[in-house]
Amino acid sequence: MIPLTHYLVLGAILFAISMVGIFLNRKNVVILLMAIELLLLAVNINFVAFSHYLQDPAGEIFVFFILTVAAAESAIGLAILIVLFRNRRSVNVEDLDLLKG
Amino acid sequence: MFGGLLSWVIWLPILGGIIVLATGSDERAPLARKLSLAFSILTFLISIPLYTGFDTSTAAMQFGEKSIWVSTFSIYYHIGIDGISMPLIILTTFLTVVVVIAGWEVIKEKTAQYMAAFLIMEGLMVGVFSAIDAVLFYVFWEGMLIPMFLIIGIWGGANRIYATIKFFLYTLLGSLLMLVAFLYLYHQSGSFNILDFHALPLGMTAQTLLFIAFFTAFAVKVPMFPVHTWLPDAHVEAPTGGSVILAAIMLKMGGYGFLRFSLPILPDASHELATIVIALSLIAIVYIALVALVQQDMKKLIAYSSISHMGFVTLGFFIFSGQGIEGGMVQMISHGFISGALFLCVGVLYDRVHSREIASYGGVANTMPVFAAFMMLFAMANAGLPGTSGFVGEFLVILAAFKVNIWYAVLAGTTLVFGAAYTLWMYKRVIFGEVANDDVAALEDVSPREILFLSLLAAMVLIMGLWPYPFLDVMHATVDQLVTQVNTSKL
Amino acid sequence: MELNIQPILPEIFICAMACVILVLDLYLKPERRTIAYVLTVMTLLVAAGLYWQDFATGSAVYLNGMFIKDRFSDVVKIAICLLSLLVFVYSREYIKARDLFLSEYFVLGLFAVLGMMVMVSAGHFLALYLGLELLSLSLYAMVAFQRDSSVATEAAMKYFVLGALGSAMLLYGMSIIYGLTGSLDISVVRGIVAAQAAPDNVILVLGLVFILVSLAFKIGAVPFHMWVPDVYHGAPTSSTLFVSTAPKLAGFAIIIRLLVGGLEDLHFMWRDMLIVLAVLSMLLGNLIAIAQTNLKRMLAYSAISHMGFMLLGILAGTPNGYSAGLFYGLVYTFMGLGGFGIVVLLSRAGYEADELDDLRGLNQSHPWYAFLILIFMFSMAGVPPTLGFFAKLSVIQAVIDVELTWLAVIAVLFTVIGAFYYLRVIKLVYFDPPAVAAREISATADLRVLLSANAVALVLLLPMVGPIQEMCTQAIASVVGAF
Amino acid sequence: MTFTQLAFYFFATVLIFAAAMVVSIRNPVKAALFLVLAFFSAACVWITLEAEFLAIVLVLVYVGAVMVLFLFVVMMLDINLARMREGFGEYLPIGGLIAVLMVLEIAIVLTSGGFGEEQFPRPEGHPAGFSDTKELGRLIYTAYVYPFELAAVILLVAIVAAIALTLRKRPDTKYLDPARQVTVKKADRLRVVKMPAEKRADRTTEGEA
Amino acid sequence: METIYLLTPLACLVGAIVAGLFGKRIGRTGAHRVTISGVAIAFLLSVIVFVDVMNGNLFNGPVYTWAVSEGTVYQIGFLIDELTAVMMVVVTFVSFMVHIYTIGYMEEDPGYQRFFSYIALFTFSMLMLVMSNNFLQLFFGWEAVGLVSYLLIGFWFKKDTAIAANLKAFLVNRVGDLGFLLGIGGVLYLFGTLDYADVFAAAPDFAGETMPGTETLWMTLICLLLFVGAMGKSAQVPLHVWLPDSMEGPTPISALIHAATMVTAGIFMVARMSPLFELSDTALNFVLVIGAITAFFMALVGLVQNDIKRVIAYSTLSQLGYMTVALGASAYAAGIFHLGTHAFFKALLFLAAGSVIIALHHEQDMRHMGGLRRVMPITWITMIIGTLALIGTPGFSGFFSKDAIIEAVHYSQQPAAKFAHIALTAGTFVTAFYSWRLIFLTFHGEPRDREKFDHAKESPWVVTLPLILLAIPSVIVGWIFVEPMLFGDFFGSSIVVRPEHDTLARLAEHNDPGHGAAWQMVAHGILALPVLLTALGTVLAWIMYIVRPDLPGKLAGRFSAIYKILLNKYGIDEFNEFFFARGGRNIGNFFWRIGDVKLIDGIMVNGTARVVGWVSSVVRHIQTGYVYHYAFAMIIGLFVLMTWFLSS
Repeated sequence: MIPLTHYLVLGAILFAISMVGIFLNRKNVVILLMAIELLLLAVNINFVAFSHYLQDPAGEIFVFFILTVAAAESAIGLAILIVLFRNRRSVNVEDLDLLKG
Repeated sequence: MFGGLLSWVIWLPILGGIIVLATGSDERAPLARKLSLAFSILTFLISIPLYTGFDTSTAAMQFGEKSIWVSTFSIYYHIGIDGISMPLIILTTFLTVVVVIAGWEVIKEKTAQYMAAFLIMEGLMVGVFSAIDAVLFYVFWEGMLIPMFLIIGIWGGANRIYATIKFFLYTLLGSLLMLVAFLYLYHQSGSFNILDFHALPLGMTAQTLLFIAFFTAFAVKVPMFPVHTWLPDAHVEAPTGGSVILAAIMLKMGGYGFLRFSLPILPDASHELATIVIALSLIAIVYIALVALVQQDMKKLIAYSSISHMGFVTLGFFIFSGQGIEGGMVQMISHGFISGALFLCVGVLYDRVHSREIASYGGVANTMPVFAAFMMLFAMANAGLPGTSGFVGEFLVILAAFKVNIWYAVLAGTTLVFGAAYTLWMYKRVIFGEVANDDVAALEDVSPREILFLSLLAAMVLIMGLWPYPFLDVMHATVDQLVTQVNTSKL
Repeated sequence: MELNIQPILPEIFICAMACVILVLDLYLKPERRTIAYVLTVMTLLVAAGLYWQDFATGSAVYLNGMFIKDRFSDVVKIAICLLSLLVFVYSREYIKARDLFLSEYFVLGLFAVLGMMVMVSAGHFLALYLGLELLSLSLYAMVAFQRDSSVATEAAMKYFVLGALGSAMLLYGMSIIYGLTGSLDISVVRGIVAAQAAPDNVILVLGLVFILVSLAFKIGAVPFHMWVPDVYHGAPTSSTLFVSTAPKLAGFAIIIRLLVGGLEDLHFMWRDMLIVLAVLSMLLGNLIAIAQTNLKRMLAYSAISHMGFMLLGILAGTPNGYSAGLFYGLVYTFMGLGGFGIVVLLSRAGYEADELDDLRGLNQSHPWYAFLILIFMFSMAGVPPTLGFFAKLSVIQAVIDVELTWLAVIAVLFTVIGAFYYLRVIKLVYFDPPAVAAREISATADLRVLLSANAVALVLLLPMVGPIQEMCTQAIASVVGAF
Repeated sequence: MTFTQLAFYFFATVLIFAAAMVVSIRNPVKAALFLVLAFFSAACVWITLEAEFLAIVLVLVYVGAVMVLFLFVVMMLDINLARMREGFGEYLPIGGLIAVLMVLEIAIVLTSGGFGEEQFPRPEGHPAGFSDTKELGRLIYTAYVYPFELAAVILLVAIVAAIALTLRKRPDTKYLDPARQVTVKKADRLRVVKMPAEKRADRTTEGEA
Repeated sequence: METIYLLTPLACLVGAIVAGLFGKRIGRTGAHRVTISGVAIAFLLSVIVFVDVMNGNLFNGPVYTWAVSEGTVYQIGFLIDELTAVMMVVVTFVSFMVHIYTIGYMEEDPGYQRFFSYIALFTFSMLMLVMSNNFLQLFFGWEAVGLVSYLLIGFWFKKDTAIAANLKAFLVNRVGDLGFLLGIGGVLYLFGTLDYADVFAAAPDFAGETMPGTETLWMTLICLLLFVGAMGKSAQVPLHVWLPDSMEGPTPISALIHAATMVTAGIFMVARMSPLFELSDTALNFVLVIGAITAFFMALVGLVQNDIKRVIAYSTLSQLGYMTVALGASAYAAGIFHLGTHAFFKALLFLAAGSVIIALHHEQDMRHMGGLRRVMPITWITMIIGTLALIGTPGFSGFFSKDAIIEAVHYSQQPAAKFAHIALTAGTFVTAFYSWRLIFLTFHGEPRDREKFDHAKESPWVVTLPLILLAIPSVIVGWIFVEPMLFGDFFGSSIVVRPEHDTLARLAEHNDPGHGAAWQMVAHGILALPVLLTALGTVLAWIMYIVRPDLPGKLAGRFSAIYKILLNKYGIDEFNEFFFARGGRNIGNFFWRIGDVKLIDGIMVNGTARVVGWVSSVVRHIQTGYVYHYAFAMIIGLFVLMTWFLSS
């Protein structure tokens, strides 16, 4: 059977990929938002896996809420993105450099 | 909380300062001046009973007041005075009166703020000298920096900003380490009472570290070589009143701190590290005197002279004998008068010519003979001439140093030569000679107001020089106890 | 199952009022939008009153362990209400002048407050997470609220991306802890962790690191602070005021809930981590602040260093330390409020007074405001006689109490570095000649009065330090004593 | 290898691949589509964990709603694709290294024993007729009603925020207001202006000059 | 009597204060009246005290307690004994004379009142010094006279040379005072008290006490240190440099302070400390050597000086050397005796020189004088009397005291005595030569500056009267006091001499007691070497300055090297200027510019600030503004924390 750790490692890999994705992605804010969705997905995999192996529905409930929040979050994220685009005519991450130092 | 006499001496000037501040704009400057004078004189008057009612036979704290402040840390509003704090308090209240008079017409901008700063500072300084709770002490100690910071920064000279920030950061660095030391002692003793600190047994390592922390704070304040460089800058840039208070009282806090904290709390570390402190003191006396010799700026010269003179204080303290400590104490009080007076003298000249450069003067005696006479007295006092207060402390300290090591005495004694050299050389270049330029030719002799404050100080300088007995008498009991404490090992 | 909603009545009230305002807005003409503002302020006042009236004596758990009501939560919540209230009062003119005076702004603010309340009372990972998100999402929107501002939207975007990353880390940490303990209830977690706490329990360490990092992110501790300066700087000052004050307390509260309430048995681990974070925060915060020319940005770095100080209290790991941290948090938030309040005060329509040079020579024209700045700056620098000093005193005392004297020494050294830039502000205000001939201050009376009170309180409350600290101690005791 | 295992490893591989593509692909539209793939694979993985309801929700909510939103935004914004991947490779080594190290580290920790098969044996599957949905539904409305309400508030915040941020009245857009159109009166449109007759004298003088 | 003791100095002080503070109000006449009456009272009282002391009424008691520290009581008090009484009379008398003289001398000076105030203050200080019964008060007086000396040398404060000279005088004296103060420190350390009586009583018990870790006797150290003080005040080589320059002050001052009284304070002090000095042979030998060097070599410099006052100043130096040698030879009484006689005749010489100077309208260069005897007969005669006394013409007061010293040294057993004896004997020749040179150049020959000569006239009576009054004791005091002072028990217990040191006693053995010591000395001395050398010097001076006025120039040319050395005063001033004055300034500048400004301020303070600022400006670039860097920082932070805590 599939051991728990395999799920967890899957979650970890996903987590790492999306985290590094935020670092690597320098051109498009939209991809950043997608990476954030992936991050949450990684966490969700962990929760679902634990929930299953613990036979405790609390984990799944948590995932349920995370999904809700993630949806809300992406709504706000995209809203900000649009406002940003209106101001800058660009969604290039490298252009977000007015504030520094 | 505000019932006792001592509390009044602390809070009355602060209250007065706030009232003066409230008079606001410069149109009401005359009112601000009168109020300030009234408050300073009143404070001085109510501080006199501290002397007359002082019991010289005991080393215990007198005029004590105590009430709880922060219960979670057992911080108390706890004040009281003994033989080493009382003279300094009187000195403070006295000099504030002098400073208020001295700033009477000279300060034309933001008079109310200026006067208020001094009054508030007076209260805080008295607070420093009377606090028995370490946190209370610290609050006063640091709080005092603020008015002084502003005084130098607002009414100071051209380079005032550099000077005042340097002054502030220097002192802050020192005092924060002291704060750590307080907290450590609190951790050990469960109390912030300084007297409890005195009785606290401490190991050698702890003592040494604490000593370094305290030393940083006090050495900066005194100031001792090599952390003295803030002083010349601060003095040069400060307005006259600021220089007076700075030299006359704020420096004394370092010395006071040594007596109140380092020696009794850390006797073993004090003994262990005394050689270093003494070495630094002697460096201050000799090195700084030589530096003073070549200054072109009068205030800078007096500032360096202050450092050199304060070297005697620390030297005296770290000899651990009654004579040395009393000598140091007397030196502190006397230096309060003398350095204050000298700064006022420079101020008198500066107000007229707007230069502090020695080279801008020459032959002042021709146009200002009365002033020249006053300045001669103070210059001589600064050179430690017997019969003036400047001599007493140096004399006692040198005698005390001789008992420990003759070379200490020899090096300390060089001040007889160097002190005279830099002071009188300056005097010569400024006062003597032909009238050097039109500015000097146009000088008017001192006004009655200036005569007033100069004579007050001159009287003190002479009285203390000719009869230091009463000054010493009040501190005997306390110093005796202190000597016992510092010579009793805590290990 | 019986639902006892009585203890969460204030929260419900806030939520309901937010909805009311939202609906009301449909029928409000733009020029009468002040009603929304008044309602918001009233809501916060009433909420504070409700907490005050129902002040907890002990610690009780409601709603299946999701909601904790204790002294700590009530103290922090009242503080949050008051802070938010002040924020709205302070920023009224400011947002009016910038066409941000919309009901949505207040609604978002109220929801943020609600989120903080939930965080403060969270007894469950889920509640904590949701509260946090509620707060964060509102804040993202508030930062971006000035839609036509490039910097504000940029700040919001950065805040959003990094905030999401932070949340994800928190969730990841929670998932690990959940897997290990099988529970999301913090008090249950505490019990199980206590049994498993051992230095070689690497899984616990892993979970702890993730949680800690996210908490550090929320309060803006180095190296998870990067969002702070940009957000504080870029956001409209009204939002900066909001972001920089109450959420810090909420952040402190979740640290207490998670690290103290849940993972206190791992103190030996998180202590060292917090030491690293605290030292780095104090170092970088103070250091970089020196180089700033923008007041808001400078205050942002100063906030970072202050959070480092607050962490000192927490990392001590003693009730005394936590209460010192709480005290520090309370004092800091009020100081920070004043600091940004000054920017608001000096700003006018079309003029953002957030460059340090804008302060030049303020004493010449407005000695009283100069004096207020003086108090705020000295208080932030920790110079007595101000509350800021006592805040520093108590956290340093806390670390000395646990024999971390070297840390105390480092802390005071950084204080000296920090003092420099505070002094520079005072220097500009007092010593420099005015930059502009005449300076107008268009602030309304309420702002003037409250800001003055805010400043003066930092000095006049000195005799009250005892009772305030007592209150903090008791608040902490209700958390620590609950186990 | 059972079917479950096969399914898990397959979808896990797809998931990782899709995730990698999301963060690395040049075209954001494709990225969004890969994200859909990732979510779909994840949903499948969850089914192997008997989280059917969540799997369905994931597909419905994400693939159905969120991704559409994403695509919509991506399409709406005018993005210069040519510059999209500049500098990506430059940072790949360090990014990849960090990722690999972190995964290794987490993996070592997680497989160190705490989550081994002894502690966490594969549970028995749910009995037939067990409804994951029902179970979750029951909990959400009872034990988790407080978070549930909070989630509602969060969604409300999202709505408010999204509208407040993006809704704008373009000053340059022209609207028609039918209500005003129908209520219009003649008097509003027409104005009779009396003009004095111009004198020609001026011109004459001008002309003469 | 105690009231009298107190009144004596206070009379002067009151005069000084009144003249000083209210000088403008009371006017010139008022100022000199009040001060002169003060000094006159002091003189009268001193005489009363002297008589009283001669009758055996000694006094030792406190006036008030100055301070108490760590059990040590510091008091201000009076010790009235024979030594004190002599000094009081000498001081008040000379001072009195100078006061009167000043009325004339300073007639036109705008600082008239100030001057009177100063000299009255000086008299007060000097009295306090000599009347002291403890080291502290001694030091008080010591410094106070130094202060007044400083003020008076720089009296004409517009003159650059004057204000340079007074600073120099003060500083050089301060060097001596340093030693003196340390000596006091030693006394207090060793004896635990500063009271003369207690110290002297305990001295023999501590005679063998050595300093820890060395062979040196405490007593030697203390005496040497105290003597350093005396060297400064009494201008002994190498601390003599200030005295010639002090002639920048008005002439009455040169007479009073820099010849008669203050400079002899050192001699007085050592005599007073005789109970201590007697216990250290090392110290006595040191005293001998220093005194002998001063006596001879300073006299040589006097040969080539052209300034009339400077010649007398070098003569003073030389005579002080004589006195010092007397002390070294334990002939304290002879030293004090010479001090007294010297006070009279040297004051006389100075005042006479002053008379010449006013007559020539402040011309001091002898090369511009000559032939003045015709217009200033009184001055001429009194000056000749003074000169005769100075060179030790048998019968004049100077002869007795000086001869006694030379003889005493001759009898001294100290190793250094031989050298001292030679130096002193040779000195008599030089003394005679320069003294007569002065007289000849000034009063004899043809006027070298016609214009000045034509305006010259004899000084008014206020000037000449003191000359006459001083001339009298210059002649007669020797006769009166030689017997009791040198051979009798005049000083009683105030001077202590150990028997093996008692040179005067040995001298007395050679005199036939009972036949009048004075006559015997005259008879004895008239054919002795010193007198012969004096005569030789006189003759030589006569030849060179009256008979062959061209000779000096030729000699100077021939021995130009020696001449230059003498003219440059052995280059000591240059040495001091180079090493101490300039050296001090250079070191000061070095410390200041390198130590304070560069190292401490530049590197440590500002350097720290600059480094912090620099680091800050660099570190702020961590905040790049790029969100991926922020994310990276978080990731790295997470990664590092994770790795660190997982690995530990």
